[in-house]
Amino acid sequence: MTERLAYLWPELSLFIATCVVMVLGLSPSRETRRLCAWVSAIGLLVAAGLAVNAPVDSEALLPNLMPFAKLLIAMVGLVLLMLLAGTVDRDYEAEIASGRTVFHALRSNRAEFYSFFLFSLTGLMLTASAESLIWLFLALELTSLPTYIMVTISTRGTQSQEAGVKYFFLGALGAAFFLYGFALIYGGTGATHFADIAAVIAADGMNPILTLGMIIGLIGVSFKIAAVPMHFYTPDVYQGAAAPVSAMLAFVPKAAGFIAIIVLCALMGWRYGPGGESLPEAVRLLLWISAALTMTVGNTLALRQRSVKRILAYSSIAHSGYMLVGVVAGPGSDPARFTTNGIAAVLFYLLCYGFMNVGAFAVLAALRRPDGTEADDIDDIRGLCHTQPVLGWSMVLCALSLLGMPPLLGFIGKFGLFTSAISAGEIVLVVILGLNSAIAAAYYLRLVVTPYLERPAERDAMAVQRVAIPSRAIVAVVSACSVVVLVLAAQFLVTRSAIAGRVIETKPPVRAQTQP
Amino acid sequence: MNSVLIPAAMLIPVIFALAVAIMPAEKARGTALLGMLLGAVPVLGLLFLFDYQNAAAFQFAGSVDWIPEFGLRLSLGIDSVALLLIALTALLGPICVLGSWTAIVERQRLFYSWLLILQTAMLGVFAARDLVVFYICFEFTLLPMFILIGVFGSTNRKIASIKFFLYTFTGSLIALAGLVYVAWYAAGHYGHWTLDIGDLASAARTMSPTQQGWVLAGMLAGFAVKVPLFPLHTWLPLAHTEAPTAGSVILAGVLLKLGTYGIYRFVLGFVPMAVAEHAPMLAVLSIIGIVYAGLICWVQTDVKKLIAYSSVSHLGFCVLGLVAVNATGLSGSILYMLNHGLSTGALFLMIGFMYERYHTRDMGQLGGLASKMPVWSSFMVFFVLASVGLPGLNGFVSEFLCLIGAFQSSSSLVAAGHPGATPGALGPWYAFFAGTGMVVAAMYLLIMVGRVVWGKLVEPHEHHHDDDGSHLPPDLTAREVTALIPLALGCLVFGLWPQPLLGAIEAPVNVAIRSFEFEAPQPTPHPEHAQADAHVGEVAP
Amino acid sequence: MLDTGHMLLTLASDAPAGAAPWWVMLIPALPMVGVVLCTLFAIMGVKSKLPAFATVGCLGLACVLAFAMLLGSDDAPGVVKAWQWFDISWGEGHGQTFSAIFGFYIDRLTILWMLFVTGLATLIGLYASEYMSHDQGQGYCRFFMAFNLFVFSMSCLVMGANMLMLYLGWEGVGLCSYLLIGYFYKKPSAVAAGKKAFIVNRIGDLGLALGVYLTFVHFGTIEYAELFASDQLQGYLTDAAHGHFEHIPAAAQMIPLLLMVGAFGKSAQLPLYVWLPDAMEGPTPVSALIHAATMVTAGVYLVARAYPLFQVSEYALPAVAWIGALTAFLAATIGMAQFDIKRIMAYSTVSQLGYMFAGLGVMTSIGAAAHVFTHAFFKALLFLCCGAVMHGFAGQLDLRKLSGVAKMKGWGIVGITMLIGCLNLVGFPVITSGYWSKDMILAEAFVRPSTGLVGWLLLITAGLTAYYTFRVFFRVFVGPVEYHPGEELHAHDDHAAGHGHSHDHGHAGYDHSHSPEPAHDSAHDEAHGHFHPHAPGWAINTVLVILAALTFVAIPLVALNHGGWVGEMVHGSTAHYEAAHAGGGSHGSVWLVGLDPHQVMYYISAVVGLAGIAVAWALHYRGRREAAHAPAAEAFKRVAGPLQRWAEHKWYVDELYDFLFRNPLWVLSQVFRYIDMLLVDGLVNTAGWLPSALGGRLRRGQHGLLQGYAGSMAGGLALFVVVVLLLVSRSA
Amino acid sequence: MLELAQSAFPQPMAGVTLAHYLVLSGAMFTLGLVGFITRRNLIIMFLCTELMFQAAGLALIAFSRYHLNLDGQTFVIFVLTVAAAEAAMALALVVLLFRRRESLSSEEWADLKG
Repeated sequence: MTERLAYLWPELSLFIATCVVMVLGLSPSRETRRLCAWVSAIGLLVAAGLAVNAPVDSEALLPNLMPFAKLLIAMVGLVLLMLLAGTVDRDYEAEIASGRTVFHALRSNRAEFYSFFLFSLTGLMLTASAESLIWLFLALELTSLPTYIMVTISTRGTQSQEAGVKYFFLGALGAAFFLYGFALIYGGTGATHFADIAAVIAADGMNPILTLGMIIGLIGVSFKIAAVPMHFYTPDVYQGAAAPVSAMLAFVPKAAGFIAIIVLCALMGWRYGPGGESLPEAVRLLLWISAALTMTVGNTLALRQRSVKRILAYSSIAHSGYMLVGVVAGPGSDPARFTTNGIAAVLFYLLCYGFMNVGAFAVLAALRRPDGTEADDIDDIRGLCHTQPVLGWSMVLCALSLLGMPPLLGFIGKFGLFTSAISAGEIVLVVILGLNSAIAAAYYLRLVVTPYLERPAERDAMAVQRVAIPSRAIVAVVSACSVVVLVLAAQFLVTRSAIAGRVIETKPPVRAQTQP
Repeated sequence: MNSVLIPAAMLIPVIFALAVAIMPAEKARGTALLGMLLGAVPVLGLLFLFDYQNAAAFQFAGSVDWIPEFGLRLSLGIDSVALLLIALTALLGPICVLGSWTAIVERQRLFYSWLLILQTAMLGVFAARDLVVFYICFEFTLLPMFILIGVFGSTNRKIASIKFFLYTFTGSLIALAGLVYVAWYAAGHYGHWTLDIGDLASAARTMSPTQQGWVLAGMLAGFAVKVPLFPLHTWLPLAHTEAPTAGSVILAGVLLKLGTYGIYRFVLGFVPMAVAEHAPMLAVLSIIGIVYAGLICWVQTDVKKLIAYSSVSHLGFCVLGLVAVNATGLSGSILYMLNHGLSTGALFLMIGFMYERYHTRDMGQLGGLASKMPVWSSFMVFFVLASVGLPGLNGFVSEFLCLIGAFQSSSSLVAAGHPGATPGALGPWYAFFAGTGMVVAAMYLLIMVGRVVWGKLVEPHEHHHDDDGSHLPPDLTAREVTALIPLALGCLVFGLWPQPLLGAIEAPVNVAIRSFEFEAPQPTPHPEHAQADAHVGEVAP
Repeated sequence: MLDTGHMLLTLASDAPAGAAPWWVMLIPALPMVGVVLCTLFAIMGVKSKLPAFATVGCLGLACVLAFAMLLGSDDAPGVVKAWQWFDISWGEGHGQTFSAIFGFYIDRLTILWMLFVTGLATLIGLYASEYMSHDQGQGYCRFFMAFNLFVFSMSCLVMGANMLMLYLGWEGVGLCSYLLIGYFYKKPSAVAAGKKAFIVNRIGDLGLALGVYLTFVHFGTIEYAELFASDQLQGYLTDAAHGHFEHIPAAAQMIPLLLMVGAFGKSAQLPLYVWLPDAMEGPTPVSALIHAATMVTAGVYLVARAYPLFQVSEYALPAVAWIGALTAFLAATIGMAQFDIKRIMAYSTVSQLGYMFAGLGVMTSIGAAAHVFTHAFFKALLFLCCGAVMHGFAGQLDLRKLSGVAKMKGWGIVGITMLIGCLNLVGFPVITSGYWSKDMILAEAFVRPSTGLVGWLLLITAGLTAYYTFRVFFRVFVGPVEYHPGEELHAHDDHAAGHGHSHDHGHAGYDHSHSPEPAHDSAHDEAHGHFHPHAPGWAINTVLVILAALTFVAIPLVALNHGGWVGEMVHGSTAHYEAAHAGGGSHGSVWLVGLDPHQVMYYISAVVGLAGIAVAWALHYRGRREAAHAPAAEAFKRVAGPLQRWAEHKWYVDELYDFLFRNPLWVLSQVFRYIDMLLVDGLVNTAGWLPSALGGRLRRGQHGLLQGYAGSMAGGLALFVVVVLLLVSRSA
Repeated sequence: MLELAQSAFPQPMAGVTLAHYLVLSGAMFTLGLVGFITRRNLIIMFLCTELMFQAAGLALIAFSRYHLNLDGQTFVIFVLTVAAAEAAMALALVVLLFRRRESLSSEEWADLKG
């Protein structure tokens, strides 16, 4: 069993960093406390390094998922870390520095904030490593629970607390759903280990309890990816939380959710239906309807928003819908090939989405109104390309990429979804995806037009300023550059995704026909 | 060595766009003009070095792997059809800069840099040998045009630009689905993914008629919007009326041709059986467009809107020639793309010059400009006549060929032993009904000329030359005339001597029509794709 | 048509076309040089008569070349190619190449036409140099540029080596017609007339274009040289000669019907004649050259050129005959009731064109060509005379307001030449060329039994023609001297200003009547000076005299030996249908009042013509003198009553067309416009609005209440489970 | 649910069948859900989620017994742990919220919407 530990070195490294950060944060020395962020970064870097060298788990359903997912998580985690820096305790530390107050360990939140972030990433990585239902459940909860706290303490305003309470309670409800689903899956198969479950399903096929469990479990996990019908919390929470936390929420739980969904689907395998290449009909229908509705609901709701964070929240819902298309499509007949492998397309899209979405939130995070509140209204970014060219252009590029404007990264991602879904014969879904991209263009264009083409408001008291945290602007720029630069490296990323998205088909054990 | 010409033609505008963006605003237009002219130099090289004996082959080809996983290569190369359209694009570029010289006063850097980027994107569409490279450029043209309309347009610019963007974007996303379907099919055919247009075409032709029909529908959703084919045309008048002059020129001159080029290259090239089957429907739509839009022109009061609707009408001829799928029709259509670019582009330029002076396009407020602007009026009449399709000018050549193409294209005439007929599903009646468009075109364009150019001088009430700030003389300046002369020469020369063009495109046209020489539509699909058939069958009514 | 079996139907152009000398290309090239020169003059701002002289020089040279062509011609047609215009090939076989050269096909018909086209153009150019002199400067350049362009286009039309060249010229002359009719572009009526001409012609052009398409599709070529020599066509002709029309494919029989539509448009025949009278808004030289002598005969040329094609159709030629005759009659009736002398001439042109078509229709292409030839001279002469009057009297054209012009000083030549022109138009026996050419048509019309009524119609028309022609002459040129200058100053404004005259007083009652009647205010007169009708100068007079002389020169050319020289010219061309039988005139079965029509018609038409003149004399010369204020017209009104009023309003044909075509189409356009705005665009906008509306509706779900969200989630879960299970169980 | 369970597992357990457990579990889950939706007090709402968790736990144990393996029971242990962690967080959150608004009604927190 200990050799299994080798797969968990990245998680362990993060965990160790977490513990260190938590302790460091209690130090009365300002310099020591400052190390929190650096230690977190080192932890992530180490995790990334370990993830690259992680062995391939040949027994898992997705044997090559772990290295890819963990590396991705660590890289995006680093970016998020830079973004999260300075979110909490900024004023408190400033007061301490100016001598107006003294440090009190109970009063300080910073260390908790970083360590919760690392916890959450640990949970996310563990999701990718999960090999049983119990593990999956725990990993998902580990991913989510810290984020509830992070949302709540991310700002000192009541909005964050409202977001926190909604997120927590609805999250608990969602967890109850998928837990019950998991229980039924266990009931249907008599196993919690994925390999066992897959073997049972491969041998005996689906049964009603199992189907029901899968449906409830998938819908429950949909909470993490904010898919219909579990999407309601998303805009409120994203708007209430501080922009860096929103950025994290749009990536971390979503990644966890998608990995969980992919794993759950992989348990059944894409070998049903007339072509023998789709999920069991009930599950396929569920995901199909969910994908179509999620895209549509997200995009249409985003149309009439003024709050940029809400727009991005709804866009986050819509993007989940796009990615679900890849899940419906499945790994295809030749999983090694990116073009037909929907799972690979989802993983790649997750990567694209991570960068472009973080970039958009980073622009908001790097701005503040003169009264200290966050920039959120669409008017706040009016003419941003003229007042803050770097941030403005980052916003424009990220919005264009989210829009799917060729040749930016978002387009490549969407193209992968197109090819895989068409390969799987899901042409109607592709058309819905296309139409939804067009609807989405309407509001993404606002995010392009407002900063770039419109004149900045007259220099008045409401003009936004850049916050004094350079790392946030750097994140914005890095993300914006990555949506351009990664296009050139697309071949590398695409082949990695294809490898990671390889799903092993479980062969039913050879045995005599004992069924009555 | 020669393969650097196309990348050079595409890169020079981009480089200059960046230069324009960082230069002082007052130098923007000069730099942009220089960029356009320098960008035209490699195109001249293409024109001279092109091997016209071998015009159907893709020349100056070069490619770099980009995403081999998709079979995606940055692959460029042109046959003579693409060459001519590239030449048109390169010609219109500097003219647009000249035409905007004084019209664009504010935010010049923004304007000219996007104009240059647009140039690159358009060249890319025609030069692409890879499906996705084509699509990227095809889609990317939307953004510059969106900005040109949305920032530099007139009063309703926002609605117009958004409508333009969303309408065409929606269509092309559905087209992408169709194109990807073809790519997937071809992957099954070859055993590996390829996005090379030539490979895709030969694979796609083995699809079953049902598959071809659906692919046709998908691709048309993108290309027919762009053309625009009735009833998908309503974005165009709005976009044209609101766009700045250069935007209109490019829009009419090149962007609409992306649609017809797409139909030529992809619809005809990929799904000939479906085209053969649905040609009557497409032809009827084009004819409705010709007559319907023509009649609408008649009752317009806004000159620019009138010309915009006339584009809808004219492009109907172009599509009609395409679906005639014979040598005359295709040649006519390809020439139509060029000729419409020259003459309608010029008309928009003319109207722009007028608008700059009078700040109105309402025929009720303008009239008899011949007595005040004789040079302008002469050019206007000239280009209107080119647009009407007067023999001896370019419009005639293409219109005539499209019509005779439609006339010939009748299998029943072939069966009746008429030597000049070609296999096809159209026939004399199509030519007749489309031909009424010639009459209608004469009607609305001459009425427009009659009101704007001839008659008693009428100027807008608030028009005072002293305080309009533009400091333009009443009649055209040397700069404006310089912009018009190449277009006028093109109209005249290609009207009297189209044979060089016809000769140049003969080979690709013959290759294109050869793909229509199938026996009967084969009902049995490719064995590997029985499953695909099943999927398509599901959605089929 | 049944007795045509014995006719020998072969073509002179059976032999493969040879090569024409290269210099015939100069004939169209020279006017093009003129175009370029005039454009340059316009750019340079030349304000002298230089454009006119350049034009006359170019055209004169072209005319000389046309004569050279005549002298150098032999029987075989020749082709000369300037460059390849179209060449699209999709196979090796016959008909699998659509090819058209930019080149010229020279046979005798071409030469005949080119002779009078270039000749008249030169003369009228000379005339115009004076006539248009008030407008020297840009307008002058513009005029001569279009004038040259017209001659170029006409040359292409006539000399073109294929139907596409014909089409090029066809629309080219239409363009020039448009530009020249609308020459006075500040005058709304002129602009409208130009527009009308172009648009109506376009309808005809559509027919022509379709005819060209069908020709290509059916015969596989549109080059005359190949077409007329093709075995296919020869075979049809043989069938047609034996009356076996059922052996000829319907497509081949359709071709002439389509070409005919084009011809009717250009040559102002029913139902497309309506543009020609309006076209008189143009300067008179234009009316003379384009709308009387040359362009409007293009339709006749087309039919003559494509005569073999017309013969293979059972119905084409009879249709041509009927349309021609009806047009001739209708236009003559309208012409009788008009007051504007130029318009009368215009209707007369329409009427005479009807004769020509009737002539073609009854298979006397020689007669038709001869009539084209003579008509070109005398009608140009008539128009130029009218123009001289108009020029001299400030645009006055109302025959009620002019009288005794011939008696005025300096107007003698105009009077005499006018008389010659009128006599020609009437067909005054023996001494006029019009008599001879018209006779051929009339006689042949009676020869064709199947078109017998056509002959009677034409005969009646001949009488009407005589009446209205001399109505003009007796009214305007003889009788007491009296005139009211015109109010239309377009032709005169610069000139008037130059002489210190000003007619621009803005009140319509301004009256320069110099009649004995004390009908005007002398103080008024003193204040504004006297109006001096200015007599034509040397250029105009010279041209008039030459043209008058030419009408006499034409007599032997058309009269001798059944068609004379013109007959020979036609004989050696594609239009030589009559070659086999015209000489004999031996259609034994056909008789008119017991005599051979060819013989008796000389007398009948003379009598009819003279009778018409007599009526005109009685009503408009004698009758006018007896009662000063047109009691004759009153008398006529009593007799004719509403008929006359209807005729004066041109039988309300324009109104009818407006009612039948233009107005419904306009309403339709408006309907389309609103459909486009509301329905088509409305659907698009709805599609765009839909997501937004959906989003608005869905926003109600985002009410911010925790319980609500939880309820929705739970409900959604339940719904999903139920829906999915239902769908699965249904499909299972 | 009963029929569903029996159809899947025709073999009855002694006396009390799996179906009974499942019905109970389902009822508990539904009760929790209904309570969550209908009650306004945040603490009660949280307790309702606990009820739902325990319903799942009950099902797990029943299945565990049915399948005669211990996986389900192991799962329950972890579920309890997570539930405890959630409870800690919930209480902390509730305290924080109460300090802000002096109320535990969930309806107090509806500023973010649209």
